[in-house]
Amino acid sequence: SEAPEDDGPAPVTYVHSMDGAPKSLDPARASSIYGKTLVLNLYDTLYRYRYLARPYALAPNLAAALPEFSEDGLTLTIRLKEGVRFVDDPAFPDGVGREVVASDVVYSLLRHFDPETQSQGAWLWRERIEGLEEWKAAGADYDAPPPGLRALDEHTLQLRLTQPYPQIVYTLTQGYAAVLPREAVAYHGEGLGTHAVGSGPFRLISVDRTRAVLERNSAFRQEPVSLAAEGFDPAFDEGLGLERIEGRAPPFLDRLEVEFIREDAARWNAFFAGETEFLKLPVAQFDRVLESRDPVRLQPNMAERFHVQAAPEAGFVYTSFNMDDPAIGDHPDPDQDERNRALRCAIVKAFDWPTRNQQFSGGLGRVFPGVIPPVVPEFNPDLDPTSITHDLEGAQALLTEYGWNAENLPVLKWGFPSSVTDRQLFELFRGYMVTLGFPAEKVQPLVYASFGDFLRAFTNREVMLVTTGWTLDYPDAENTLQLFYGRNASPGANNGNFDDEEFNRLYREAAVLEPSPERTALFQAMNQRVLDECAAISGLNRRLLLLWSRELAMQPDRAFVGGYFFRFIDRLTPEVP
Amino acid sequence: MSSSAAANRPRRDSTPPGARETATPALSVRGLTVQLRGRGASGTLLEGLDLDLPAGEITGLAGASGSGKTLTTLALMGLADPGTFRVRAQQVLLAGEPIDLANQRQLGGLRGDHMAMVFQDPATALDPVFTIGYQVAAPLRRRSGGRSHKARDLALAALSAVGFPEPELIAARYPHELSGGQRQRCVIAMAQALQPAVLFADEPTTALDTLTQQVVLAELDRLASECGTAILLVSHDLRLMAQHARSVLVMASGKIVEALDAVKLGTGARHPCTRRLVDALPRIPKTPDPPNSALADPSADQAMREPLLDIIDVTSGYPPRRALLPGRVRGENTLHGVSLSVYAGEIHGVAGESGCGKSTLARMLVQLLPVRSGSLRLDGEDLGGADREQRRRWQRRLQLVFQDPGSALSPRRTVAQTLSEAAQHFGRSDARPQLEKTLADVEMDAAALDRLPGQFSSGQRQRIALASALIGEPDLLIADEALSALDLPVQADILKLLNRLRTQRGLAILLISHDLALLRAHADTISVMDGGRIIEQGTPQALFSAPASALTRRLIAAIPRLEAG
Amino acid sequence: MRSDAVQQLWRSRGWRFGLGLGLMLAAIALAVGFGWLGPDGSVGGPQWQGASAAHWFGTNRLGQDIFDRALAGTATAFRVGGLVTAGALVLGALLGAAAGWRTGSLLDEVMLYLMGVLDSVPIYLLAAALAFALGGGELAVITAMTLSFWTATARLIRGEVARLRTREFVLSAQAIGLPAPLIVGRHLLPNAAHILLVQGALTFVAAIKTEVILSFLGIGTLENVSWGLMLAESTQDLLAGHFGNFAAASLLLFLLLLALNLMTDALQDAFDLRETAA
Amino acid sequence: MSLAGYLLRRLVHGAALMLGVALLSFTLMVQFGPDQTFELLGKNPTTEDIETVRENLGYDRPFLMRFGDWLSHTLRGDFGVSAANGEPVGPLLGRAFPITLALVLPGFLIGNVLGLLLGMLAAWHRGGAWDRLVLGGSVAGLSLSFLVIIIVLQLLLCTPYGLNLFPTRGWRVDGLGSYFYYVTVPTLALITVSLGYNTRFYRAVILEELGREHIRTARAFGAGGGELLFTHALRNAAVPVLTRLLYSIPLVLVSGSLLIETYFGIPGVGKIAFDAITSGDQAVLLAIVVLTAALFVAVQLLADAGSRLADPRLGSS
Ligand SMILES: Nc1ncnc2c1ncn2[C@@H]1O[C@H](COP(=O)(O)OP(=O)(O)OP(=O)(O)O)[C@@H](O)[C@H]1O
Ligand SMILES: Nc1ncnc2c1ncn2[C@@H]1O[C@H](COP(=O)(O)OP(=O)(O)OP(=O)(O)O)[C@@H](O)[C@H]1O
Ligand SMILES: [Mg+2]
Ligand SMILES: [Mg+2]
Repeated sequence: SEAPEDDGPAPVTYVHSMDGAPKSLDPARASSIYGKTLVLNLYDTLYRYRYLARPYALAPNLAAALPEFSEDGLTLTIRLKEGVRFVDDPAFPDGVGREVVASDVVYSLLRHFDPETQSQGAWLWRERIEGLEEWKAAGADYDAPPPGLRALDEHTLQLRLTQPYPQIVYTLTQGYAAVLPREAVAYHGEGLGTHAVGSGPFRLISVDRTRAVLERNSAFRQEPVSLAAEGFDPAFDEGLGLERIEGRAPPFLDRLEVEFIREDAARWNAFFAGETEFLKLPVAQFDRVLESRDPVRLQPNMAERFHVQAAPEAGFVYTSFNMDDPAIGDHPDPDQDERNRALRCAIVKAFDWPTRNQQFSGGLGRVFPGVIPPVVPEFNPDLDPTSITHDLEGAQALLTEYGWNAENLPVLKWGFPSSVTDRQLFELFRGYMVTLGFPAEKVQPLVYASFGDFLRAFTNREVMLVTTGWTLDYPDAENTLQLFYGRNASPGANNGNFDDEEFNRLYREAAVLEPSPERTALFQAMNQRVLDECAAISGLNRRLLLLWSRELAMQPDRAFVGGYFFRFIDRLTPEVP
Repeated sequence: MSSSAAANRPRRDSTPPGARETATPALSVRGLTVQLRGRGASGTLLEGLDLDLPAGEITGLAGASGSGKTLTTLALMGLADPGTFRVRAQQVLLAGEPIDLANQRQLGGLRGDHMAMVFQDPATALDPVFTIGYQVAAPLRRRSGGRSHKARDLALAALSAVGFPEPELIAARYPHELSGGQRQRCVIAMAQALQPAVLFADEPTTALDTLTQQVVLAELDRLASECGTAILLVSHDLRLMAQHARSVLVMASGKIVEALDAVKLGTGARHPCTRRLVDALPRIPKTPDPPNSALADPSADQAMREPLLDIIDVTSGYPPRRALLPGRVRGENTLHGVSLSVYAGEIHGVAGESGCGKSTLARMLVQLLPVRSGSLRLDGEDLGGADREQRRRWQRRLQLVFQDPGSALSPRRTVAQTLSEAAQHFGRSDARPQLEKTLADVEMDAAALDRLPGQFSSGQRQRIALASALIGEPDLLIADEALSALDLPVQADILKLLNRLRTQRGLAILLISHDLALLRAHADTISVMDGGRIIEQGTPQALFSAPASALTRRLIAAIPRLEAG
Repeated sequence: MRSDAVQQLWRSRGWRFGLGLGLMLAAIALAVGFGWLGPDGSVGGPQWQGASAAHWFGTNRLGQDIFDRALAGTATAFRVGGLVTAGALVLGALLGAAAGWRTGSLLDEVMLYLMGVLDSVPIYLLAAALAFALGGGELAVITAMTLSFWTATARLIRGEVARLRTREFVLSAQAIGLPAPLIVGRHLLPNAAHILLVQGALTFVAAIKTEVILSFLGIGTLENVSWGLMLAESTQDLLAGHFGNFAAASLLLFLLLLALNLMTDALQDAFDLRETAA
Repeated sequence: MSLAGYLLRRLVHGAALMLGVALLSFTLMVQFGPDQTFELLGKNPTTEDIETVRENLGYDRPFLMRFGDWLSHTLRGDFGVSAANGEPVGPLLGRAFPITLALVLPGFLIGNVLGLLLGMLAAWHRGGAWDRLVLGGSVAGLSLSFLVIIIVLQLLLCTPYGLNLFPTRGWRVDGLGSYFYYVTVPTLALITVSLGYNTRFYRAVILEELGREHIRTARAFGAGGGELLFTHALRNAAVPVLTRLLYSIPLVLVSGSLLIETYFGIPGVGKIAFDAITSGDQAVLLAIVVLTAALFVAVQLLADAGSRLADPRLGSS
């Protein structure tokens, strides 16, 4: 009933929904997909992924071009675009945003190594860049940057690596690598968790635990879209209305609202009632929405209103055995060690992945053997599926062969943080173990009140069976294989504490290699080691069903760093106020 | 209140004031029957009651406890809970107009203006959160249909009519700021203001001490004579009737068994129920009578005998509240230098106004309260330096019986449990025969042993309490108003028992009571207390013939007598 | 127990119905405890089955029989409710009586202070804190609820003991020199038994209700199947049109609460207790 | 006792209470509370990183020092920052509090007024048909879990499975219209869950008052039903009613709003508390606990003052 405003067209608004809320918008601390999504829209990174290209391909963002590598591959030189400005903010003298320069990038990366920062992304560059550790030890003086990370001039940056790091450019697309001005840290301090002083396509208006409101950064650089360059593939991207952004400069939204709705039911209700325009569909709803799963097709009444996309998650879920636990893992006595291995293999065989996929991922996920998931180029679709085949007889035979019976089977302790789904997963596992021959009371839950407590427990190697998901940082199998590298054992990401000499040797060899067939061969050999040792029950690459309103021209993507597509979103029919 | 109910009201002007005394009674009831619902004939509580209340007179309604006195008044007021009782009557005429006791609407319209009632307990009869002025004026305002200054003026007039010299002051107070007698007078003031045709007064003075009793009854007298109100005065104390009523109705088991002139109460009673009530009254002989005690004149004897219990200049009081934080009330002395001697085989009476410290004295004696100064001696043995064992002996030799039979026994324990607990504690046998014998001492059946206190009448309960005090075979029994709550006939029974025990065993009794007449009749020595001190002491004869203090004189004067004063 | 009150109790239809229902559920809980009823831990049946003769409320996401799980929830409810109630009553009766025996004493002040402190911490927050402190799970939930709930009983018992303490039968017992614990134990607490009975029923109800909400909040019992857990699961199922979890858990929950509330009601009526305390 | 002395005592009491609450919650939530360390660490932390984070979090310092520090900050009004997003707790709660108040107030008021009226109806007709109806209804109401009520109401009123009239979540209030839009369903839920308790409470209180002797006196002098109920009974019941009303405020604000706000995604105190619970955000939890205790102290004072006003017997002692 409000009088329409006559001054200018209505603002183009889009209401997004996410299934969780960001903890911090400080680029060094935004570790969740939720935080990173916002960070990538509020700040600039040197590089980004192309909007539509699959497999993922890199594109310059704040950088003018891809880096120039030196002959030995250890020195990178990166040119920055000129005239890019931070948004206006009281952090700056007279409140006006200044230009983004190379020293800002240096500052933003160095910041991770300042103990004050409490960075969560430092591990991406630790021991990779020359002089970083010394710089930190010397007291983290930003005015005396380490030799490996320097601004050559206002718009040129140079990185010197300690050893070849083929994934370095990928790391520069991450939210951790977002560029922020030193003034902002000085001015806002801890407040950066809820403030943003960046140069991204949007600026932050407000954020709390339920929603964030962003507005177009009107000073964002004008870079017309070329769909072809962004990797437009008619097979995937036709019919979404994407053509309308061709040749126009993002962002197209005046206002971007992001609702954080953790509860599945509420998220679904809000979407269905039109309060939000995007939804990561809860698994429980798959049946109500889909007419068919292969190919994924909506029911007609849904299809009238929504687009759907089944997007593979950039990561996988798996359960690792704590190899430090002599009851199930490595054992000094070679015989017992062998029996333990047999026990692990029997458990792996008794695990019914297809049912698990059906029940918890709506049958859309992809079960794969080993730890190289389908989303990385090194994935081998022809791998022997024995390890993911439900084989109860085989498992029981294995137990009998190695002398395991109901009396001498160890008590299995399955750890999980307090949540309904995690509890269901436990019941599922217990069910499988009971059919394998475990007495029900020998499969026990190990409940932790918070995820943090669970983390601490398995970081302290206290949990026998650790079920986690790994979200990939970049599309490269190195990122998942490091999960089994001995040096990364707890407190590192190798939470099963798998420490296999052969594996470690192969890993060290492959780590410095550029992507190549021989590197892929090394990766496959490592994967085989994990399979042979039955070090993990793995794995499932889930697929997310993303639904969005037909009024929107967009191709959403949650993978890797998730947030780059927002700047390309446009409305088909401008909203009538 | 609807207008139709108003139309039903008999108009109070219909009877000219002069005609009242001779003409129709203010209230005439024929065949009032009240039954408990759903119990048939066995639930009949009142049966065919006939009743006439002449205007301007006080009519007495007496009867044993449970005979139906209260129920009669409630039924006539329409206040008997219709869910519990079924009320019927052949005919009820209020100032000559018929009313229907089943018609709640009509009765609701009559209450206040035409009938009102004063209840027993002044402590709870008034709404604690409204001022007296508001409450006295409330019925007047209802009558005039809203708030009016006239109501307030009338209320003040009524308050001054019931004898408050400064009615504004009283009007501004809350009920808790008044004494029991004052409160009861305020309720009467409400009646005074309304001048109802009929006023029921259900034991209006039972909860008051004898001095206050007189003041309140005088107001009722005035209300009857000056406003022409017909008053039904309910009481079990015939002495009050004799003094204030014109005629007295005696009830027993839901029926009126006798109606007689108040002046003839002492002599004319014929029905056994009435006789029982009359006989139970303590008599105050006109001439000095022989000493109460079976022993020789104790005053002559005392000089030679050692007292059993010696209280020498004792100060005592309630303990201070230990406080975590500052600002709490500290303990003060309640007894200030009390001295008293009790001899074996003697009944020593202690009298005094409410709050003078009688119970405090009793509690101090059984070591519930500390002796702050002075000393206590039992058979010459000082309690001051007593060890645990001595204290225990002391506890056995001194036993206390409390006032309220309702709360004197642990309600969840059988009589046997109660008795054997005491017996064990004092190292006496708690064998069944022993318990039975003790019960027999208080004239109770062995069958009582397995019952719970709730299954006895108050008189029986008091006897059980007495039995549990006696089982330790004490030398001194302290009875703190142990008789006050009982019917006079029951009271007399228990006194007989006590008298027997002291002659048989030489038991000494400290009999605490505010009823001087009772002490006059039964005590060997009387001490009068005031403000935590003993102000006078002597034989009953001496005390009554030559009271030394003003308080004693007042207490004696206030004793009600059957012979109309 | 007053015999008239007991008689009135048995005349009350609410009491008889509530007791019958409660006993039936208790029998179910016992049967589950003995392993005669309830789920056997197996999974892998067809998921999301509708109601049928074999599965009265259908099956859940894991293909388990929902009704079996709801029955198992009965055992959890009785265990959690029972332990909390027992703990709260014992603590409340002992500490309340100790405080009421000497109102105004140092002990009383300390008890009042302690109760004040515990009452000022909202139950969910206390439960959460304890869940973290004790490592989560049923033990934490039971401890938290016991710590929160005993104060109500203690206050009532304290009041009742303080009231009875000045009664003459207590003074008599004291006058003959009975030691205080004996007096409290023999004379005072038995007289407050009706309060304990009613408080017991109320605490039971509160414990079950709170457990449901704590489970939903993710800090409830997770070692065993509980109605709270099922309801929490059901919030995910509901919009997919699977009502089995919700229906089974909320139905049994309602029945048990109804039984307890009817009994509480009848008890309060019979013993003339009023919930006028805040 | 002088007024100043009384106030002083109250203040000392209140301060002692809050100190106790603070100590208890600090011990539970911080000393034995969840370990934030590992949530603040990146994917491949070193032991040195772990040390740094623990140091930054102050985990390596003795308990009393940490408590003292926290206390002195709190006393200066500084509640620290939320571990969830680094936002200062003060403004965080300051923003949430009015929302919660606006959310629960209508339900609280209506629930009580309705409960009072129903309670009076039942008490007046004690044992009668109305009484049985009201009591039966309230027993049924008591037997419903808050969670079940919320789920059903949301299903019926906010989703396409039901009437779909109201929003399922959120709080975007900018006027009376939108206020009603967002507040209706939570209000209904609050009323439903509280009505059973309220009705029984008010019935019991009114019944107790109606049973008093002075009511009989008032009747004997002609007072009618309305006057007895609304003047005598209600006025006399003021103390328990006031006490209950006041004491339920902290509970409604924190515990009551917790479930509602979580389920309806409303950014009030309850939601913040919930998030703090599930993530172990100690600064926020502590602030909420201590502020609740402060609220209790304030409520106690108010209840005391109110009782003194309402009951002349208390005022004069
Ligand atoms: N609510 C009730 N239910 C059942 N019986 C009752 C009830 N109230 C009174 N009675 C019975 O009615 C009879 C008359 O009681 P009422 O109160 O009129 O006695 P009373 O003469 O006033 O005695 P008292 O002198 O003790 O006051 C008694 O037998 C009593 O037991
Ligand atoms: N438990 C108590 N704590 C503090 N003071 C008390 C206590 N009991 C009585 N008092 C006070 O002690 C004084 C004496 O009371 P006591 O009970 O001895 O009077 P009494 O002579 O027995 O009166 P009554 O005839 O009314 O029984 C009174 O002023 C009373 O207020
Ligand atoms: Mg009577
Ligand atoms: Mg006394």
